[in-house]
Amino acid sequence: MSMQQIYLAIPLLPLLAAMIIGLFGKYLPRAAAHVVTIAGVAISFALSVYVLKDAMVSQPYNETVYSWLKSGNFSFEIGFLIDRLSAMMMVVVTFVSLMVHIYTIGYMHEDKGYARFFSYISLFTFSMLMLVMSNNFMQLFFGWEAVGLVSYLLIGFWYTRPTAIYANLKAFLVNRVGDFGFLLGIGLVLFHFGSLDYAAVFSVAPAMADTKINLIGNASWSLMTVTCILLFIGAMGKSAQVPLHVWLPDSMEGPTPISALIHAATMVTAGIFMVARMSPLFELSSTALSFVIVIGSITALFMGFLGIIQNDIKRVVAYSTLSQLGYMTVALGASAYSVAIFHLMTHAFFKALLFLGAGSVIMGMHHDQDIRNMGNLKKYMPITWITSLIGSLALIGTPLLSGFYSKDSIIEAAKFSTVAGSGFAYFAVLTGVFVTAFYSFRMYFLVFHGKEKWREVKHDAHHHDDHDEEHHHGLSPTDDPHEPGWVVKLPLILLAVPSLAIGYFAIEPMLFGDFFKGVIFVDAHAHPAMHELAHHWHTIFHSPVGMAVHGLMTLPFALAASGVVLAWFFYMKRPDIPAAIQAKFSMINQILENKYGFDSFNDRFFAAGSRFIGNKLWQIGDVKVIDGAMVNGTANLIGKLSGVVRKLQTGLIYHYAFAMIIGVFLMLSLGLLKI
Amino acid sequence: MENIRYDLITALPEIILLGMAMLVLITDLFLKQSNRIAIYGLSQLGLLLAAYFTVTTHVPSVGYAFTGAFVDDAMSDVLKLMIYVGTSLIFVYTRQYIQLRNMFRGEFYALVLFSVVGMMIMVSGQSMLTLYVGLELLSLSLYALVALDRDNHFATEAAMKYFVLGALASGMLLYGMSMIYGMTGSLNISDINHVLMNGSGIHAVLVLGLVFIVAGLAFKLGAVPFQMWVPDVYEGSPTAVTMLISSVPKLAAFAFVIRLLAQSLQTMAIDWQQMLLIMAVLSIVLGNVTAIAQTNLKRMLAYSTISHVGFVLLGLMSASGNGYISALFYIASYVVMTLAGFGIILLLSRKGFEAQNLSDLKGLNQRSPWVAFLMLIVMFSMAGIPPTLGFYAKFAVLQAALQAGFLWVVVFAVLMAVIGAFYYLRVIKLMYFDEPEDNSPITAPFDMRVILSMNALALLAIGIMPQGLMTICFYAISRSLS
Amino acid sequence: MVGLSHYLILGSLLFAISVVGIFLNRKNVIILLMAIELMLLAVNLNFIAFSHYLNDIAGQVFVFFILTVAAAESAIGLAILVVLFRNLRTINVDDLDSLKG
Amino acid sequence: MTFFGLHFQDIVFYTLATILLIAGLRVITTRNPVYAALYLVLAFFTAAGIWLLLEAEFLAIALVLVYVGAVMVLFLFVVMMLDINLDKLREGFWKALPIALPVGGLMAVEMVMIVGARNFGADVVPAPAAHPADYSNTAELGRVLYTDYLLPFELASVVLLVAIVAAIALTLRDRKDSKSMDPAKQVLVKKADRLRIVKMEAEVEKNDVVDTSAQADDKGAK
Repeated sequence: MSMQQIYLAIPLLPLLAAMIIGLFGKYLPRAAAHVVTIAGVAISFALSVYVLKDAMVSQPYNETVYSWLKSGNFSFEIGFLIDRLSAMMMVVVTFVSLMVHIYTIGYMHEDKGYARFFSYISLFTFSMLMLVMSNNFMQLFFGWEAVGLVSYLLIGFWYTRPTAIYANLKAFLVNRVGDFGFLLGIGLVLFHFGSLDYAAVFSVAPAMADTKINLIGNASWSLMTVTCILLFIGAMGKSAQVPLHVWLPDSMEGPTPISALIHAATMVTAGIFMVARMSPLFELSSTALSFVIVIGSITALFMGFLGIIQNDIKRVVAYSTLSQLGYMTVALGASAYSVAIFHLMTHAFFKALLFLGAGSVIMGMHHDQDIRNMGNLKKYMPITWITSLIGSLALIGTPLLSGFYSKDSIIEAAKFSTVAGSGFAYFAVLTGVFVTAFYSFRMYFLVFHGKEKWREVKHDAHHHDDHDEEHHHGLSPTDDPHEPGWVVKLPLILLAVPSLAIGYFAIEPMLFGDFFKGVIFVDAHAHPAMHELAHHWHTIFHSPVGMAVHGLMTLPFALAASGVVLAWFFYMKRPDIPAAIQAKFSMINQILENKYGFDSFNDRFFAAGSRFIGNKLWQIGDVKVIDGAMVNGTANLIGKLSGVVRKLQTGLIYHYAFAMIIGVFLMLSLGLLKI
Repeated sequence: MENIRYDLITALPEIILLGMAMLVLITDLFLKQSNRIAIYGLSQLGLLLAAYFTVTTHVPSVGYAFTGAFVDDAMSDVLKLMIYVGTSLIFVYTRQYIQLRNMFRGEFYALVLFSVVGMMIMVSGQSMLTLYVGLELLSLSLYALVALDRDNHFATEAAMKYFVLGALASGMLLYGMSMIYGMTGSLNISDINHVLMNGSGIHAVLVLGLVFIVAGLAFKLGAVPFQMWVPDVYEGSPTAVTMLISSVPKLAAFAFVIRLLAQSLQTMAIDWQQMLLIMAVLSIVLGNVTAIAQTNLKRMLAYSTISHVGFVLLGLMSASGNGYISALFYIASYVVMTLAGFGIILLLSRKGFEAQNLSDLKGLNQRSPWVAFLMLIVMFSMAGIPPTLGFYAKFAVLQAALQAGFLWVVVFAVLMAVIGAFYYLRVIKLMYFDEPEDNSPITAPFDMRVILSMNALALLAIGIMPQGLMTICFYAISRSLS
Repeated sequence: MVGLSHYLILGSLLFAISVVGIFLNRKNVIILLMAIELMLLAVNLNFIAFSHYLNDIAGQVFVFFILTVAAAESAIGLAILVVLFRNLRTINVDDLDSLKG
Repeated sequence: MTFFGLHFQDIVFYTLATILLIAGLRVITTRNPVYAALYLVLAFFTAAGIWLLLEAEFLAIALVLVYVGAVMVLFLFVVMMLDINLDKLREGFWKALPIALPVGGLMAVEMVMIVGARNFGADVVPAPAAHPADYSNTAELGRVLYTDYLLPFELASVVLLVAIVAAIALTLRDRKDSKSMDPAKQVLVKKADRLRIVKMEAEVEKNDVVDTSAQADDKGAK
């Protein structure tokens, strides 16, 4: 088997499996659905690992597999560019996908759409692989749209609510805004570079660095800046950066395996991957990089705040994902592309782990997603507890765990970056560390520790205004939650391993070795962050252990630790101690209150303050402005417009004739005016 | 004598189809209901023979017959072949439908064949007179076909609207033609072009004629603001007739536009470019926006047609070889997509039940995954999602418009196409994620299933390998337009 | 002295009258059909006037065909009208609005 | 020959044009469709007169014969056949007028401006030379019709055929109470449709057997 056949087999096997199950699943036994698709993805994964090993030693592969069409100078081709970047992405995608496939056996076992679901996630895997393996913009866009489409369809998988026609229009429109920018960017590339092939474009790019174009009127713009910003707008849509992030929390309506695979580990990181792939273009425009870093830091900080106030377990993880995507974007803006990809990889593992853990909790709680109804689950679901703890620790950047290496590198990169806006970015990512630790452990404590709150609540006491009641059976007060079977636990354990260790092993080769040599291009002179980072490594840290030890004494660690402590204090300590004290010694309570005025200060200014900020941001910024005015506004506008235009079609002949006459009259007037 | 012989050979496909139409009418009188299937066979045979003679008499050069009233060039032959194939598919798809609705009569097949002859004349007409008579032959047959289901009062209403507005549009077209005739003293397409090339003619009068001609053409195509008949007629007509109206006549209308605007009024390109541009933009906006609010599938496809016509106009508006090629490519793709789309509607219809509401598609995936998959391809193609044919068609048209320097129009069209994708995806959502409202089995003849599958899969296949169709379009236009 | 312009103006006025007739008429479909006949008459007048002043017979030939086609057209139009009346028991234009939106 | 500075032909033209316009206006404004049809007839007659001025004799006569004689009669026939409530037919007329009139007026103004004297005046486009005395408009038309315009001529016949087929297909229906014969069905009749051969047992002269069979026949008849 030649390498090209292997490359072809990797995406085509999941496609084949998806087609078999999608078309004939009805006629096959239920078990066939997972057997066929898992076999497809597992072989893909094995081959991907082989490809990665091969890519470590051999030259990048860049060939056209199929020539779609030639039109003038342009040719559209299906081709593969297999270098270490894409090989690594392939391994991550197939691995997480494999885990999710296995997990789905347990998660969806009661669902009627069992075969359909497997078919879709395999189809998604195919699309995502096509995206990362692409060697040209056209195929990239194809994969881009395909993953978006599958995601769009899967969000609606459980959408049994009687929905109005415009229900999905919102999520759809937001992504279209991004795609529109992306398409315009590709159009500019095609127009000015005369090719859609990465290699060709990148080789011409440096010569075009100073090209100016006229867009509106005579104002001239730098071609590179405009192109890069347009491409990045595409990334903003797909990777849910402010203000195009509103679709991601809503996507949590979909089944949890989807949230893990698409909305955490793979698809949403496509934007990050794309920008890293385009590093030779982005390096030519500091303006575009500034734009990137500012958008990224806003996302990283403010989306974290929103995570604090959520009570739906999946939404907490979703906002955390948004925030982490912001981190990656900051790294991109700081020209630390390899750091962004590094964080992408570690994040894929621990966030998939967290999502699958959340899914396990949801199953245990009989589809109740409200964390206020949980508590002390560690007693009933030990594996879920341990793995979730590992995921959370990795997320907040505990030294030696994978998240630590990637996140600290991002913070360092932001510190060393010189592009405009990097100061704000540094502040944002630092503050973000505290916020991340706070909401992660708020959730962790509420879910796994404390009182078994579902035993107290009445079931009609809670309700989700935006959830389908049908799927929220909840746990009755007398029942114990049970941990699901091995098909659920196995992926959790398998994902916990890289969450623990991948950072330790991968940081040196990926960031400071020549893993990405010839793949990612950094202009060290103009954007020195990466260079400084490497300098730091070689002079101070020397090794991953050194970095971990050093990390214990830095500000991020202190912030993370205080976030955890604060969360513990407010959600473990406060709820029972004050109640007990209040009951027995009201005097002492008073004194304690005074003595610990420090606490209420803390509470008011840190916890309540950040909660307040989060609430306000959510209400005003997200719900009203972005969601309400911009997205719903546009959707409503189009909907209303549609209704109004529809009224023009009165059904009356004389109105139709009148429209024709008016048309002729106007055209005639126009024609005559010109004479 | 040589002359008349050449004339007859050139028009042989038309003559064969006319003969076959009359044969169908006469044979029908002597057939019992159970043997009526023979007229179906005769009609298909007629198309096959016509196709055979179109291919065998094809020469790459341009030939004129009937003292210059009729032209045989590459474009006419290519378009005629497309029309035969399309009509043949229509016959296959509609057979069961009209049998179940008491429309399986000789008149149906004869009228369809007459309308095909009308289209062929429109495609080959080289004089305004021939073009007009061809247009009327087509239109009159269509009016009658719409009303053929006599007891259906929706169909009758649609026929009346179509008739009145259609007559108004032909009146406008004729008024425009009279002005062009008055300015050039000729009815012949190439003569008119020669006269105008010499710079004679008063511009204002020519513009007057042009405006009315464009209005008449726009009506046939269904471009805003001459589109009002489209949704009503699509919805009201029996689906078999809707399928006919929405598909092959657009090919003829395309040729009509090429003959009148690109060949005879070539010198006035600047004037009609502007008109087409406005109509294109309005059509794309109105089609896409209004389609969102539709609950009737046929009506939704009507608005989708309007927006497709907008894209075709974008190609034509470029007034360049590339523009015409891309417009031809687009309209050919449109016909393939539309046939497949309506074919699926016909497939889902049964006796006493019209699958014409969007809700009738609910849960189609559970009823028949294969049909749902075919519909998925059709919807993807209409939305212009790669790698389907629809994507490439849109791409070609936009590229041509971009080359002609209409950057902002292209940007706008892309934006609207993106909005338009929504209602196609809504159909997919209904098919794959909703529970079916009725679970009755899908009954359709075997040949229809097979051919419909091939039709829908062709969208994918040609989308992946568009070079062949593109070459044909290039050949058709480059050999016919100097 | 009457010139070509007189005939053309007459044609355009007649054309305008018939066009107004089509959208002024709110009740009676038959009047619509008559307005269409009037419109074709205006067009014919144009063609004949041009034909005369250009001294070219082609215009008259065109009119010949327009007359033929118009006769066929009105036959079909009236047939549809009869079917319409049978189905709806009315030829009121306002009642033809079940297809809309 | 001039009257008050006007040529005789001019007077004829203006008279006919005025009648034509008034008749046209009445067609679209009159309440009763029968009157409208009759005004349309008047319009055709005056138009035929104007065509005579333009030396299109054949078409003028064809207009009267074909149009007035056949098409308008068809119109009148349909108008009479349909039982129409005349009272409701003019509602909404005045409501639409304020919009219809300006649009129609402006359109007419634009068209008149273009086709007016500036572009087509008598001084711009001179009257053509008179034809020789033996010139026959009909012969000339006939000559080109069957040579140069053979194709459209044949197509026109197809258009008429379509009209016939369509009109019959749309309006012909079998009346349930009619006792007419259908020749096509008569021709198609086969022996088996009319004649039934029943195999019977040979007659046996036994009284009781005859009685039972007679009873059976009676029951069958009931």
